[in-house]
Amino acid sequence: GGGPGSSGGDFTGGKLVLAVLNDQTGVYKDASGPNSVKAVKMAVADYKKKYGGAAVVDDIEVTSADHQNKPDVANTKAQELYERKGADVILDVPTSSAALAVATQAKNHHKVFIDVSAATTELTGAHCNKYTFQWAYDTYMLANGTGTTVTKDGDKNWQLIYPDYAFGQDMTASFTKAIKAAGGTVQGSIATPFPNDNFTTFLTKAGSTDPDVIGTMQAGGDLDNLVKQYNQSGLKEKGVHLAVGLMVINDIHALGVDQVAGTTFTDPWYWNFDQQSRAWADRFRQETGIRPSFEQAGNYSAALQYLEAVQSAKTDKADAVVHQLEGKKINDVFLRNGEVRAQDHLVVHDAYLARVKKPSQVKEPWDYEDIVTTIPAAKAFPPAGQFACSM
Amino acid sequence: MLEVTDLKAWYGEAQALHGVTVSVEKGEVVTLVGRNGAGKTTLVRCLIGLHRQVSGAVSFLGRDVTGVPAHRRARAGMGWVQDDRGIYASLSVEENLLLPPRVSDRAWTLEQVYEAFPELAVRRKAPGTTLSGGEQQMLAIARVLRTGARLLLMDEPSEGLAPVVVARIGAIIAEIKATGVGVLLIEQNVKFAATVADRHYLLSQGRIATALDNSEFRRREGELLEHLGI
Amino acid sequence: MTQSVMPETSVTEAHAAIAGGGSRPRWILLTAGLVAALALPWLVYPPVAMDIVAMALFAIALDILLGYTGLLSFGHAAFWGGSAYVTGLIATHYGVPFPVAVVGGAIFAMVLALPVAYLSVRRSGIYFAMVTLAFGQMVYFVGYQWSDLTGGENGLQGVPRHFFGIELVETESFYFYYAALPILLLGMWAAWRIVHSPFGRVLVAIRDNTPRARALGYDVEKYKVIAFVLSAGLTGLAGGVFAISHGFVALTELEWTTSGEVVLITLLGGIGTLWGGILGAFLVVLLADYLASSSLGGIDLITGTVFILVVLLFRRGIWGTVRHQWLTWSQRRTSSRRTPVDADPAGHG
Amino acid sequence: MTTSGRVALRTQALTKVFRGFRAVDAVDLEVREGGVHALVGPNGAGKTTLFNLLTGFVSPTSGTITVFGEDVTGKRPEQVARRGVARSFQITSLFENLTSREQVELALQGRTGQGFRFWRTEKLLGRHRARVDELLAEVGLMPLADKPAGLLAYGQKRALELALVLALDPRVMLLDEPTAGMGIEDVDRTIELVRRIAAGRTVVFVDHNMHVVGSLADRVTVLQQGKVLVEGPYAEVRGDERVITAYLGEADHA
Amino acid sequence: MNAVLQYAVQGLAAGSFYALAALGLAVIFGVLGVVNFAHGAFYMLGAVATAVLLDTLGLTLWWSLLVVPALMFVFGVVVERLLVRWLLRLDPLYNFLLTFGLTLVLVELVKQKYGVSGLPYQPPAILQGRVDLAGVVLPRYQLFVFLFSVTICVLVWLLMTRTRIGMIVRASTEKPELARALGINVGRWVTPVFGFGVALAGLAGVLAAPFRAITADMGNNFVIILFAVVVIGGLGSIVGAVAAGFLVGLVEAFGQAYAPTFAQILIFVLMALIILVRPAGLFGREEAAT
Ligand SMILES: Nc1ncnc2c1ncn2[C@@H]1O[C@H](COP(=O)(O)OP(=O)(O)OP(=O)(O)O)[C@@H](O)[C@H]1O
Ligand SMILES: Nc1ncnc2c1ncn2[C@@H]1O[C@H](COP(=O)(O)OP(=O)(O)OP(=O)(O)O)[C@@H](O)[C@H]1O
Ligand SMILES: [Mg+2]
Ligand SMILES: [Mg+2]
Repeated sequence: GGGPGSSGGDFTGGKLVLAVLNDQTGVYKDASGPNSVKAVKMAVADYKKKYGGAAVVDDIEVTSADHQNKPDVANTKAQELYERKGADVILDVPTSSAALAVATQAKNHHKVFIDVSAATTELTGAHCNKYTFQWAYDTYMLANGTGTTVTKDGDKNWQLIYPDYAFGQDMTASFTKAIKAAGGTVQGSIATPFPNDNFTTFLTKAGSTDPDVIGTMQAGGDLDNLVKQYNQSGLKEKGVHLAVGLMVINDIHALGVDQVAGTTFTDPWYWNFDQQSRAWADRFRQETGIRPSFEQAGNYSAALQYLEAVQSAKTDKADAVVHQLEGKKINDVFLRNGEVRAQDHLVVHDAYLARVKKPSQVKEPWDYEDIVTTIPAAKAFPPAGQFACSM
Repeated sequence: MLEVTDLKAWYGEAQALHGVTVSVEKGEVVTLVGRNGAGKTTLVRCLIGLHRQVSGAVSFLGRDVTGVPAHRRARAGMGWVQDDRGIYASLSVEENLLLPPRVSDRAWTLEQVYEAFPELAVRRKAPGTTLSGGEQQMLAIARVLRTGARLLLMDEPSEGLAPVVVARIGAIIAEIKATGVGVLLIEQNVKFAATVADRHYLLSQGRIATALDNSEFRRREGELLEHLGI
Repeated sequence: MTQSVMPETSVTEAHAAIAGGGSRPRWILLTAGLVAALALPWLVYPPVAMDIVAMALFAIALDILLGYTGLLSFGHAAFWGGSAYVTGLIATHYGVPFPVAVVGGAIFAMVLALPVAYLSVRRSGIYFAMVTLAFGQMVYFVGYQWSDLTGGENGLQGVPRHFFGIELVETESFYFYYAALPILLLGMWAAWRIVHSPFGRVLVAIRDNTPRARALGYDVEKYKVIAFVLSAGLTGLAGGVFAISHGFVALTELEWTTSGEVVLITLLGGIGTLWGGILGAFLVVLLADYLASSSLGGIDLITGTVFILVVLLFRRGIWGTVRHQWLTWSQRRTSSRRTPVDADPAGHG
Repeated sequence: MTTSGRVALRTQALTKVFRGFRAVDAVDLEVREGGVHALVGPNGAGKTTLFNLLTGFVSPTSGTITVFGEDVTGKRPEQVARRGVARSFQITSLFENLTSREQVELALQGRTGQGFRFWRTEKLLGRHRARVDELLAEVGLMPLADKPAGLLAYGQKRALELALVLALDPRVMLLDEPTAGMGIEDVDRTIELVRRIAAGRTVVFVDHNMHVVGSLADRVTVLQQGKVLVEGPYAEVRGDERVITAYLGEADHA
Repeated sequence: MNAVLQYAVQGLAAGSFYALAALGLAVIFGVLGVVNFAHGAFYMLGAVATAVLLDTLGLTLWWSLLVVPALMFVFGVVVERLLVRWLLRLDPLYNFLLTFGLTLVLVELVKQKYGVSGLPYQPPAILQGRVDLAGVVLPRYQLFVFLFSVTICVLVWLLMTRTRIGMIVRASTEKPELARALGINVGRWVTPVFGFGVALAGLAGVLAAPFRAITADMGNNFVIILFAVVVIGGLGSIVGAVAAGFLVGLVEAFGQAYAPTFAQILIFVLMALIILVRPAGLFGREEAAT
């Protein structure tokens, strides 16, 4: 069906198009990639099941594109998705540079963009705009959770090692703030090249001041390198702990639990947190064969809530949908105590301080995390206005 | 020991040899003379098995070797002295000499080589191509003697050599000829050819123009020179 | 001795490649090419069309070095990306019409190329490729570290497209295409001019036999440096337009994969053909675009396979193959008309 | 041959050591303007190396080289070439993909600085046409003018080498074995040619063919193991006992 | 002082990877004239194979040090037979481009098979921890890597310069036609040499498995540094490759220690300097003009 007037809605081309733009081949392929597309399809199915004949639109298309982690490709693809493929919303978009480029396109085209996998605070700060939302997490949240909790637990003296680019610098700034606020000290912060496969020198340097803990902002393969070299450096035996700024479940899987057992980090979502999450994770496994990452769950949530907003707005017109989303309080499988903050379009929700299990505690594949504390939504994210967003 | 029948060779569409028939007997030195571009080098490359666009038959020591790959022909006893010498830059002089496998017990020892070419003994550790042009020529000749080949195919071995050395090469050719080795010698230097060879083929535009024995060759030297020059 | 990268082509053909002249087929081709360039944004998505033409000029610029000077630069991303950043910065901070910014970027690329060229031309052949690769990487790291200026990982966002206040050009990619096309066509013409100039002749001579060129009194290094800088300038022109077209500049423009991609384009089109770059760019950009929206995945798998297949089976590239067929055909035609007397290759006349 | 009083080429204590091996050892050479000077000597005596030194292809370990009084020690090949010193190569060295005509054009252009004009059309080169034809005719290559050098026979390539050297209109010509690998007829023609072009120029050449040396040279330097063994007029040198034992041998006095 | 010594050891350990891999690169170049862009990918495959073998067959590091190079040798032989060999007669740039394409394919295949996040690896306990050497506390594994790679480098050098095999191999590369005419079956040697070079890259990969992230992309940057290494050392020089490998490791370590922002650029600056003063590299032969 579709077309203006039919089923009382107002949809361009008579249909609603959800586009997932992400990395289908590169470093983010495992954490988001093709399985995020499947998660979005699950959301569409759930929406249709829930509303049945009452749905304001029944022709819903899910399309996807690979940005290969190249921002220029993301840029062209976003344009094409909005202009040619009739996309009403673009979802996911890992890699900060790509996400920022897509945000600009969303602004220019007056179409919705819900970012799930990029962490930069610029999306809801300096580069925020009316059509862009940040759904899952940001660097502030990662740093703040871990920095505060670990310091309070007694590791007061920190050394920070961070990759010398925007993400790492953001993280380090946020960590430093959080640590100081919790009564700890940062003895030094060491910038490293990126990518880098040799951290031995940096670890030696960091260890030279006898800190309680070394905080690393490395991600992905670099994190993997650093952890291995940390384990061999003998720092562990000396009692210097390791805290990690950003770790996704795939990283733990890649390193092997034994390499990172006991490490604490902040997680926006964990599949085995409670019954609700687990039930959804079971469904997800039926679709894909593996357990979901927080990005994949985030995409499900973003797509589902977007559809809900469309249902209320009865149109795919971006301004109406945005209006529905702004200020909305949400509870779903991903967002607990969630709220789409109207001021900057950051979606705040509960976050979790996780600790990697010991190999002996692992009961099933992907059963890697103990959730130590829940950080309430209000504390987990930066207060509104922290990053100077004006829409 | 070498029978070549109706050999034709091409470079792409251009034919370089138009049915060449030659033979070399044991202990015989045969020269191939002809002006530049007549096809002498091409013929020799066909014989050693490096030029593949050919038709005709080559038999060596009574066996048909048409289609046999180059390294097997070499092992069967053909030795080649390349016209541009073919010295290895990445090997020292001595390594250049040690490189080829021995194919018969006629093979020269290193001592014999150094005795015949003291120039090489002095430079034995030097990288091959740092030798002078003429020294490289000596090395190329010495290298093939090291194998003990039964048939030598020498492409202008006297080119660029000092007259004394040319004379020495002549003596060496005479010496190995006496041990039953056959030599097919490409020569521009007609005087030299006349002093060492038993028979001569005159190659012209890819064809054998004349076959002469040495006495006739000497007699008609002037006429030949003229022919070669035309 | 020769560092020619066209060992497959016969001497006659290599010679035909450098012979200039204005025969009739060339004019027909030029007209056809121009029509195709004008029609392109009607046929493919305009931003993609822009990418095609920009990459085409990039490949042509590379071919000046690769095909005509015998130098494989594996670090041309430095000039492409370098110019993209400078163009972007000029456009952002000075609000000048974009062609001015693009020219600024191209000049920067040439300035940047000068020291790189000065050092790299001390080596030739495969060494040159490695040295340029390393320098390209160095520029990448600078772009990466200097994030105050370049935006580092995030890239340079929000590059404006000023064009004398003509709104259509500034917002619609379709009209922007026609505004930017002349710059790129001019670049291609310049490449053609360079190759078919006395200077181009010397380049070929240097490619074929460097010591001999020296003995004739040519300052080989100087020629190589100039060729390098000119090539970088044209590359910069293309990179600048690319930056404006996209409205932002990403660090990937400086990565070695970009250098590799343009080599692939040149190779696919045909090394030493100049125009082959256009065909190569057309195919590669469209293929990448197609793969990005298809659910096939594995762009690198396909790119890599194309690379391997072209190198193994299809070294002349598309344009080179067409030209080869053409030459073989026309040669056969002329030689059948000739008298057999001419056919003796060794004859001193 | 007219030799004026001026010294065209002079080396003083010129030495080249390759990893401890003295290829050229304290050579003092003096070539007068207008002279035809032959350099002979056993293989490996250092003749080509001396040429390489004189033309800047190899830089000397010690010693000096002057061309018409100007010190060119350590200058690069193109710089030496632009001072009027042209060389041919012992091993043929041409631009395989260019025609004979184009190569000669290129050589002629070398002196004009046109080479840097990347904005002009190559038709510019047409202005050398007359001179090109003249040079090609001189070496007998006119009929093959439009054939790429890669397709020429060896002898023809050698002739083209000479044409290239001539095109530079050099004051000093260094010819490394100009007749190597040539048939008798070609050798004689080349002798004629060199004699003709030598008029008003200074020529230094290397050749193992005593016939060539005898017909052309008015002075001969014999090198041995990098050192000058004898120097003098041809007739004098060929009679020298040391030269006979070291180089000529008893067999061949052609 | 202590710190300086530590950095030095760390630099030498990092250099060990470069030295081993660059050695393979140099051998392949020396013999086939091929600059193998896929060397980084082969290094990656070595590490991936090590992880996979531990995971599936339980092969420990010690076994992997033997088995993986053998497997990589076979793989190299296949690559040479199938691809590289057809281009050997041509300009080396073609093989450079071929191996570039091959890199893209290999990396992508590994990504598709094993994902992008990397593979876990558990090194043997004996190599864990630290040793005290005259007051300097050093990670055991780094010491092991250093000693192991020095040993291999010396053995390879002896093989190439002191044995008949080395001689034949060098001759076959330089003038294959002539070598055949001298009675050497050239085709028989080229393939194993390529395999050998690949095995060396694979060996570096094995050593990297306990020490570095095992991801499909781990060779991408590595190979670029390798190129800088061989330019510095002089391409085709075996000694040069090894020496420059360790040198670059040291420069990297001290750069990271004292000028972290410039650590990566430093290597390329070093390379630029070398090109300026010694274009042929530290141990390279000057290209003679004839
Ligand atoms: N690679 C090649 N491609 C095409 N033609 C060739 C090739 N090599 C040689 N020819 C041609 O084949 C013919 C014979 O050449 P070849 O080298 O056998 O002559 P040659 O008698 O050895 O001459 P020279 O005395 O100069 O060495 C010549 O006309 C030459 O032009
Ligand atoms: N690049 C180099 N490196 C090392 N040694 C060299 C180099 N070039 C030449 N030599 C050595 O210098 C000596 C002189 O060589 P050169 O080529 O000058 O001799 P030549 O007199 O021209 O001999 P020919 O008449 O045989 O050509 C030789 O012994 C040679 O080995
Ligand atoms: Mg010949
Ligand atoms: Mg010489």
